Amino acid sequence: MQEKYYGWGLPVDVSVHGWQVDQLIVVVHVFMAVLFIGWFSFLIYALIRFRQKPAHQADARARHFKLPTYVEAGVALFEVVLLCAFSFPIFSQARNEFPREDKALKVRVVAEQFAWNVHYPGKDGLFGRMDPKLIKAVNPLGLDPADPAGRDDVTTVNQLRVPVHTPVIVELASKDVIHSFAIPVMRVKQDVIPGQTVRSWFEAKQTGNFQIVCAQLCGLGHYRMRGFFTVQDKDEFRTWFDAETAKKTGQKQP
Amino acid sequence: MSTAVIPYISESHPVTGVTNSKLGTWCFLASEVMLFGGLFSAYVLLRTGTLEWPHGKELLNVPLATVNTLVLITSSVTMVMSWASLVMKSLSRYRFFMGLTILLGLAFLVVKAFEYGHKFQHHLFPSTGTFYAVYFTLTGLHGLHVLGGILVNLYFLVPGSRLWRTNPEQFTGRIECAGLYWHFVDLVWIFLFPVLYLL
Amino acid sequence: MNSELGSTLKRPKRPDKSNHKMESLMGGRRENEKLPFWRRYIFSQDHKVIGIQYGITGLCFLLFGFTLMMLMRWQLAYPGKPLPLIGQFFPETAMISGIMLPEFYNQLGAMHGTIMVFLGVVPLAVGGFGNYFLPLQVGAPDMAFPKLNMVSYWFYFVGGVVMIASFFVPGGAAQSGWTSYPPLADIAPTGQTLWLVGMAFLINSSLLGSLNFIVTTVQLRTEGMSFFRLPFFVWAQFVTAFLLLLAFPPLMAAAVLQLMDRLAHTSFFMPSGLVVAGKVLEASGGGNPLLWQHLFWFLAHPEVYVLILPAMGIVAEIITCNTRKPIYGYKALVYSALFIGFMSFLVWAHHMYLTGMGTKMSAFFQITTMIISIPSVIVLTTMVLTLWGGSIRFNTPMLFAIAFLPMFGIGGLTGLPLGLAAADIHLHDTYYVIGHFHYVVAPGTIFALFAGIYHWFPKITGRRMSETLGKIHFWSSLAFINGIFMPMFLQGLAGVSRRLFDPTQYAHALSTQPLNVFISICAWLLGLAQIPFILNFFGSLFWGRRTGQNPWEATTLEWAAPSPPPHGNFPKPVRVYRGPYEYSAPGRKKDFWPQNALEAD
Amino acid sequence: MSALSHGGIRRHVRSYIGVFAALAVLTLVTVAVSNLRLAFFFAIAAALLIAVVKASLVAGFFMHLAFERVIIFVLLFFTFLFFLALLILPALS
Repeated sequence: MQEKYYGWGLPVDVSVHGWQVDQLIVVVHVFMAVLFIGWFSFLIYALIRFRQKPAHQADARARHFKLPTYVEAGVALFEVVLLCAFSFPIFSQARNEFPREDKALKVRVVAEQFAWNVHYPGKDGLFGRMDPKLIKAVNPLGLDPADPAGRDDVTTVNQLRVPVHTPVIVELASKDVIHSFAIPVMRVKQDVIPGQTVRSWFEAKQTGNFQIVCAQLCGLGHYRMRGFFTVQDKDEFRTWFDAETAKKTGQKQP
Repeated sequence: MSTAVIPYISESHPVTGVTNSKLGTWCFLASEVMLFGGLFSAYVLLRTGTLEWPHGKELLNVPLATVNTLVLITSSVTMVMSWASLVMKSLSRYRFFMGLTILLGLAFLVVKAFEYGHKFQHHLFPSTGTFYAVYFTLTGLHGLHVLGGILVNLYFLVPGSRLWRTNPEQFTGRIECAGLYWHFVDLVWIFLFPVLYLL
Repeated sequence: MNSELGSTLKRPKRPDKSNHKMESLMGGRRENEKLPFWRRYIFSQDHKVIGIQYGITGLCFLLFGFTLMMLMRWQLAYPGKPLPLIGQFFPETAMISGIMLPEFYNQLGAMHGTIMVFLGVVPLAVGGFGNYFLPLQVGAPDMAFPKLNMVSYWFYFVGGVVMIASFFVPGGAAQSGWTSYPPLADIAPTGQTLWLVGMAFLINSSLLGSLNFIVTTVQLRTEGMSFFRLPFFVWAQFVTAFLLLLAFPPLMAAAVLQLMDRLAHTSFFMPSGLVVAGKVLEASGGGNPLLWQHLFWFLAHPEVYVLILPAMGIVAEIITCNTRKPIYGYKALVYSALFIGFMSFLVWAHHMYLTGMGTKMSAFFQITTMIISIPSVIVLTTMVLTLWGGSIRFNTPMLFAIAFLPMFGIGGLTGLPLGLAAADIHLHDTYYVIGHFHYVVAPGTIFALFAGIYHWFPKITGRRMSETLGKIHFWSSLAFINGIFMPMFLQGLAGVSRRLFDPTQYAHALSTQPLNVFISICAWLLGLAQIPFILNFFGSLFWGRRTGQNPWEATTLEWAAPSPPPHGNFPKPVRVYRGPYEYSAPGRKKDFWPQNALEAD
Repeated sequence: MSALSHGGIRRHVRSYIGVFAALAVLTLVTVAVSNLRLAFFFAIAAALLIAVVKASLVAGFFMHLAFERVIIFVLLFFTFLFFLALLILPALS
């Protein structure tokens, strides 16, 4: 089941907006291939034709070539196209154009040395207050029990479940060092700097089990900081979420 | 020490118009500008990053620092006077002004030491807050540069001046370069003083 | 070692016009022989001896950095399996009965980067070739400040010793990557402090060195050597010296700040409220980790141009010499190098697109990154057009120089997707980045340095290196080096992130594991391929064929001095009459016209 | 510079005393300005302006930049440009 997702090139694209990043990567690589093959074949031809032959002397009169200056201008022009037509719009979409709050699922992910703490706001849609001093093994996020908003919050470790075809807004924070929240199949990557919270967003278009990667060296356990990213149908997700809320609120009423 | 004969040590290059040591000193000062540029960039980033940044006036002794600034400016003047007296071919006046420069530099360091001691007594260390960390690091590194300048000047005061008898031109050039460095150190303090103490 | 003064010194006939006096030049040389051994070879002030010291130490560190990489490749190819043969010799803190520990892998990774960049390639390219050949090609008797030059080598040497010593302190060497991002670097064990102290020495060594290069190039050019008659190698070293002079000090400032963080418990880079391993960190907080990234990359991007510019200089020399034809577009090449030097200060934040930077700032840095790709294209194109109409000799230095062109081409082109922020989202910190910069540095700069060694070995020692061993070394290194770095692009596209101790933990990395095994085998074979070079290098010192003053029939000034040049370089002061690359000038018997040859001969 | 005529150096020495007085006065001025409790932006602008004036006095007369050759200015121009880039760009992002 894993094989068809991953191979030696780009992994499967599960994100609704992932095709834009893939398209840019493909366009750039075609541009690079055309440039390299043209330029490399010219090099080989020049090497073969002007190799040292008896009774042949190099001629110092430098023939002025028109073509290279055109090629260089063409390269510069195409780079402008790459910037304005592809990179600026895609990057600003990823960084600025967040989906509407009411239509999206809000999640908070707090990275720590070698695990992802996932924190759902629960029915009331409000995240409970967090306090570093309250952090204990059993309460990795340091949720304040006194805060009513936090009572119905669902927290999991390394398990990010999202419904399909629903935009998800992820609020990222780190407890200790710099991590990087990355989901290769969703074409999402965002450095998580301690001391700041940063938001990222994505929308899945296909169900399945995928993985969250830590893309920034964060210590000796960096390689095993793997999170599971599960995309489920809407109703399947709701039943899971209700069960978790019941488990959480159930504990509250004695 | 045998070195192949290197031209333009004491007479300036016909085209560029500067001697080797002057161009070398200005390159070194350019790298020092970038060093303090890095530190000032750290100050700007840290200050714009936090909301509450204490005003220097409340935490630091401004009158004492003002006196210190005047001390350093005076040492700059005596430094350039020591060079001018060499141009006027009088070694004794050079020694007088160079000695004065060294004393003023030491005075500056003594005032700094007093300031640091005063802070340490009140348990204000670099680790107490970002403002103090920036204050101690910037003024500390500047202080080390002042100390380095004093050591170079001390060398030129006594052992270095033997060169005056054999090659006065080269010795004057060396004092000019030591002067360039000293004025640069004063220039850094001219920016450090308002940034840390007054804003 | 080998600078005995065979040539008899005739007293020059014409009276000395230039202002340095002949007698003291002769006196300088006789005086140099009377120096004790340690003053003539250890604490020498002769730019040639210092160049050789830099070169040999740089090559040793390159080999040491290479072995670190070969250890890493074992762990990446066969994670968790004990290292055969030498595995049991490692201490418990590194390997438990041959099985590598993650912290030791991180140490290898961080020190491989640091040693190869700061202790291997830059000292070899700038300290070795620059120190030896810049004064010769400029026609100067020595560097402008010989004592400063000596101090710069010994600062570098101390920095190197401190870096090696950091392996043996408790907790091991620096292990937060060669970039040492805080807060991870702030809470790392004591090896990180030694890394910072070592870096401080290396920074000051490069600073003193670059000062010398600038003053020598500007002030000590011989008569007739105008700026636009300088060989392109001198231009490349000149621009590199400016990059070193102005870009290194901010990293010195950052190292001071991180040392304060680690030793005086300030928190320049430590934000408030950090919780490490369950305990709240008692640092005062208020710091910003991005401050280090800005200061570090402000240096590190000019640093990568410091790595490539001398290589371009060496390749330009060798290509023109072996095509027997003037360089195509000398002025365009020089202006491109100057423009690269200028722009390299304004592109650094393209390493930081994903740190939460706004779209306006990332747009600015994307534009400057695209702009800086243009001069590199111009440099490559002019060098290829130099081949047109030439009479190309395929000796070993020329093979390495020609191979530099396509390899640096791949390195440069693969920088494009990384420079575009949108594509960088997927490719940031993956093996695509590793492939990109290694293509620029390994088959790029290091091949150019090999070319430089083969090309100038006759000038340094008076003997030639063997062509057959050279060609074996070339073709095997070219094959294996591409075997290592080409598959990395596939891994990068698959999203495999860098610095992973055990890639098989991730599904998308597991699918590329066969590539890892192939890469590792190529890496070890590349290690074997260096043996012919090492034998050739040391063997030719004693058994290489003796050569005269100008075996390659080149035109630049270093070939006007005897091989090896004596102290003070030129027996008679040289005067320059023409540009650096007057090959195959029409109507002349010989197909090369040295810069210092009089009009007649 | 060191080949100045005797008269020339006399003029220089007089200018040094003048510059010294100006620097002392400006130091007192900048302290006085800081006590005026100006709005934050004006306080910074005033302090930096005075500091720049003092710096150019020191650089111009004591370091003889006013009489220096063009090569030093080329070096300082690029250094100042990169100094500004390093000072401003990190804070903007």
